[in-house]
Amino acid sequence: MRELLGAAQAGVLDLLNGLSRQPRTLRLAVGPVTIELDWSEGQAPAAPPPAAALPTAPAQAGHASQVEPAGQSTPPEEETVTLAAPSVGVFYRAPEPGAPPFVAEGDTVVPGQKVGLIEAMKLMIPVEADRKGRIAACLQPDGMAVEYGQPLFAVVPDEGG
Amino acid sequence: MRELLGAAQAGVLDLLNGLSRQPRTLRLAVGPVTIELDWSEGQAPAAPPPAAALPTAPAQAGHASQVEPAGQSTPPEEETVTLAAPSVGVFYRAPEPGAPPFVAEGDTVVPGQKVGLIEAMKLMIPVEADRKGRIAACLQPDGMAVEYGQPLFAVVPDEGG
Amino acid sequence: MSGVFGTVLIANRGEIALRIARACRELGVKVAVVYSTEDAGTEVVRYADRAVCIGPGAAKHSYLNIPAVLEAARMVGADAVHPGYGFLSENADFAELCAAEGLTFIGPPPHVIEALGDKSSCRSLMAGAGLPMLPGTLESVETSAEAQEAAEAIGWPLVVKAVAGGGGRGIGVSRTPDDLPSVYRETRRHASALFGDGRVYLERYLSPARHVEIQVLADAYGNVVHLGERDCSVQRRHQKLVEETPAPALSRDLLDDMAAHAVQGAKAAGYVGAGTFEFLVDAAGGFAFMEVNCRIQVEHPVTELVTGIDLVQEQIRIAAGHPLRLRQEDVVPRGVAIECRVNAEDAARDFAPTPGRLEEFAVPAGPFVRVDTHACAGGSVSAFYDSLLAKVSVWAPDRGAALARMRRALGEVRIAGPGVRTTTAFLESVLASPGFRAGRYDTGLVERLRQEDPR
Amino acid sequence: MSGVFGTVLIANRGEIALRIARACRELGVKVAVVYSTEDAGTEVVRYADRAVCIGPGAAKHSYLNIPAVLEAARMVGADAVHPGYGFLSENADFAELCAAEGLTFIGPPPHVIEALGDKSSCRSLMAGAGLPMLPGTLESVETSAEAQEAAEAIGWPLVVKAVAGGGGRGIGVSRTPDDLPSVYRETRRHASALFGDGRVYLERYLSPARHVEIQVLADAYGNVVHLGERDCSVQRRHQKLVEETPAPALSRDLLDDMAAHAVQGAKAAGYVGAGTFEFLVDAAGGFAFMEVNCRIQVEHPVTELVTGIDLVQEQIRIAAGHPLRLRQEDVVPRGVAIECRVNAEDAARDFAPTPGRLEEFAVPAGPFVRVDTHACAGGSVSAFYDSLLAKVSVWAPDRGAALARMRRALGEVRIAGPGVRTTTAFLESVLASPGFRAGRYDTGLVERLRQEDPR
Repeated sequence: MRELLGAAQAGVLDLLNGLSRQPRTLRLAVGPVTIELDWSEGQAPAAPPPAAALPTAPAQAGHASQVEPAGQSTPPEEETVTLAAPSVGVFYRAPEPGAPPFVAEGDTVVPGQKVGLIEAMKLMIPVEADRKGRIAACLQPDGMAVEYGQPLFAVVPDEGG
Repeated sequence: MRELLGAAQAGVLDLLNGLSRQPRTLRLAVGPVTIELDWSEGQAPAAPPPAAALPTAPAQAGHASQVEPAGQSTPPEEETVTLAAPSVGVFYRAPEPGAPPFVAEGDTVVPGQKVGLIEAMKLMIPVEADRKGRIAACLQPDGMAVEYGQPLFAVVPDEGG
Repeated sequence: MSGVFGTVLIANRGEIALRIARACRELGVKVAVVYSTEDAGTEVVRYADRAVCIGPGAAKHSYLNIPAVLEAARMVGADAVHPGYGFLSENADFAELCAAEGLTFIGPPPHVIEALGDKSSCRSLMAGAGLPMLPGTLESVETSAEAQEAAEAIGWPLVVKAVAGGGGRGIGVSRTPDDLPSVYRETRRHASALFGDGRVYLERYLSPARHVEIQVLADAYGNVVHLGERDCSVQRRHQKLVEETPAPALSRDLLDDMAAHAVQGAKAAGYVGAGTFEFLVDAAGGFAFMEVNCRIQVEHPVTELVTGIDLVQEQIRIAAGHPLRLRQEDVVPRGVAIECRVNAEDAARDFAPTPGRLEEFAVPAGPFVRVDTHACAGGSVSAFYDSLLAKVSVWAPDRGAALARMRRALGEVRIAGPGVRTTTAFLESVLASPGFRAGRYDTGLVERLRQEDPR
Repeated sequence: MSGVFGTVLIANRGEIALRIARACRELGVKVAVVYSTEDAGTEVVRYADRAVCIGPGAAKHSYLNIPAVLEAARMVGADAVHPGYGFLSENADFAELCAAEGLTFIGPPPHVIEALGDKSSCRSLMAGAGLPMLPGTLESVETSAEAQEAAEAIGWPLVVKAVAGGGGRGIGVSRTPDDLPSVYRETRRHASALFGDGRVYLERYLSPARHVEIQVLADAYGNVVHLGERDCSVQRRHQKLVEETPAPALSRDLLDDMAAHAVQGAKAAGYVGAGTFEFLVDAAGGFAFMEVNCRIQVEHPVTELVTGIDLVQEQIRIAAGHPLRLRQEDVVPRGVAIECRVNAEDAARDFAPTPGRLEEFAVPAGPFVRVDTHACAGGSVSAFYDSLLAKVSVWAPDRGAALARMRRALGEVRIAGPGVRTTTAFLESVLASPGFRAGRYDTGLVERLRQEDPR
């Protein structure tokens, strides 16, 4: 009996830990198990905000992270994803000093297109676009030391891409 | 029974310790285990109970703690408060062995009325009612070793008290 | 571990209760603790085999409530009571009542506590045992006129001290003949209020001085060893903040001499258990006896770190009637140990206590660092009790390495909560001060630092 | 601390990264660490002065990614790299590339790592230095027929070992002539897969035996001291679970002899830094050289606890070109130290790793207990890396007290999370076993315990 009670308590705490939002009421019986949770809040819940995970930096390299979900009070902005550094090293925007950059803001890119270089221990590692889209911003200056996963470009994905 | 009660008390404490936000009401039955927590605020699920700090067991001695707020699905039960041990020691219900108890279940009591004794190191410490009401239950048997703050009686307060 | 107790009741709280519980566990002794409603959620209550709630937050009604503590001991079937420090630890009546109940009090016999707790009888006893004393009155001084007369013989500055005092409380300083009457009256009044005993005595005031104490262990058969010294000169209003061993910048001869006197004093008093003999050392290297603490000290970890001896376990063994296992030659201090007391206090507001909930609580760890604490994230600092949060102790082969280690350790302290401040930054400023770094400091150090950096 | 480095880059993770960071702090050296995206939230990343993300969770792309580590070192302006254990710690190429980049590799010179890492050249070198060897082939065995021939000279049982192996990996046991061909083929295949080098050699198999290792420190000027031994016989499939010093139930003569041989071996190899010479001891008290570990060991805390010497600080000083401050007579081990490895593994499911989120994470504390951990409540055990959660180490004046203390300490471990299991209970059963308690155990202990109590 005592053990059951302990299990029930632990159950309640586990449940609550597992919930992202605390309920208004929680009921847990045990003899053939009932669990009841209620989050209702008197009035009708507001329209839920669009589900959008916020980025944790450094983002997973090579994977785009959504960084700017549309604001609610400001006029809708373009949604961009970031292209992250595939290696720690020095970031170059151009193939050699003085040469024009691989890409400029406003350029459209296609998957696999070289958009920059990372030099790590004399190795030149290409930075490649991972989707079709348009370069909205270059986030690091030429010659900047970057870490793995650090955002390099903001890209507006092409819906069709 | 004492163990069960202890377990239930400990259960309440553990639960409360484990909760990040204190609920408005907590109900914990034990025989096949029910736990109910309610964090709802403001509006009335039922007639709101009089503002009373939630018990942390052992309760503040001499202060009544509300232990059983009205259930929601069961028919309304009598609301009781507990009268807690004013000292660690041995609890006696009667002034001497063989004598009738100070109070029995169903008796009405008035503030300051002696309802039991605690013997601590040969000192006899009176247990006194702290409000007008009716003894709903005696929660400890005669001769039981109790800790400070341990519930001794459940009392139905007299609304006028 | 044959022959120690079945169950020890710990009549204390906080870090020392947990410290004692750990010693009991290692000895295979069952652990019972008493606690107040305020402490219901603390670590030691969970740690113990049995925990008994004995009263509300106010110590008077719980940790100082003798009948309640004894009743709890009876309830759990304890064989012995460990009083820790503070609370009932130097209460001769309590020790006596324990004996009457068939409980072993883990500490010196009641008559020893009584003789050493009364500063007047203690000074007589120790002077008789040949310990060097500061000029002062052996007996208490009963009138202002008597005080004036005695003061002229002693000379200024001098200190007026409560006969029943100790641990830095009940002390007044007279700097000139003019202020003596008021200091005398004030101290009597305080002593009355604090200890229920208004008697005071006069003594030469040595300040700044070094505060150095000798740890002794004595068994019930007259064997006494010392475990070296602790320098506790870093004090604020007679409250210790930092302690270290060995005492830096004092000669080994002086310290050996002091230790020998402590052993002599313990033997003369019939001391049993762990005890501390406090001395003052003047700038010229002279030293004088101050008082005896009849209990485990807050700062005992530094001695444990250099000697490897578990003082609390030794206390328990001695109380169980075991003869000392240690001879003096077995006590071989090694290296340097420092303890810093991290208190929940605001150094900027004259070290006012800052009780509150602890939202973050991370203490140092890693090589050669020991932390004694009862606190945890989600717990709280109670306004009912002292503000000690954690004792951070380090060991190293030499003092330079120990200082570096302590700086590293204090840098790992992360304690935060609404309203909660800690002394960590202040301790760091002590460690960084040239006086402390050089080992040339005295009881005036903290005041000098506060004047330089009033925050 | 003049003359050590400005910034040390720690090319590791977990508890050892934090351990090294603490040593750097105490030496006044700036701390930089590399980390993978998986470790972004770990303690050492917060602790360091600089932290550089060098790749994703898979070690191959982060902690084993040499260009990324070197680039990070350049980025933070590191003077030296501490490789910890595992990962790049015994990679001669990495050590060489560090040198080429003007970085000091904190470890032995590349050619020493190479000579000792190749078991074949190592055995030749050590045999030449007079270390007792098990009968076996000095050179690698290139064909099954060659293996058969060598095996007949050595006798059964014997062990087939990868020349490039170490740390208990790349080992096969042949018990009869019949199974040799398959064991030989299997081990070659494994060696190829694990180390990219299929060469193997044969050696007499001594099992059960005691696994005892000698810690040495050597400077760049040919000075070598040893810091005593560690008994690491409590192993499961060649993975250590419990380590202690001194080695119980072995004679001081034997251990001194072993230590003298280790020093001899280190001198012969031109060893520099902290290193470990592993030996096997048979039931008759004979011992034989096994291998050298060219890095700090996981179990180094037990040596630190009895000697008071901070091995990681000594590594750093030696790498900075300081001559050893210690002479052999300065190394005076005192007392007994034991380490238990609390791993996130399920003993009931053949010690399968149990990665997951840590909802509760409380480790022991108090007198004479040291815990090395990087984990914390709210953190998690990554499936990418090893399952070590915490090293719980204790010190006591004697082995009985150390065992009692370790039992007490393990009793304070509270680790919980969905799916997470720990080896704590298994470690407790090892401590409680009569063989371990008596100090009479060998590498067969764990298997015997598991057969008694298969859970």
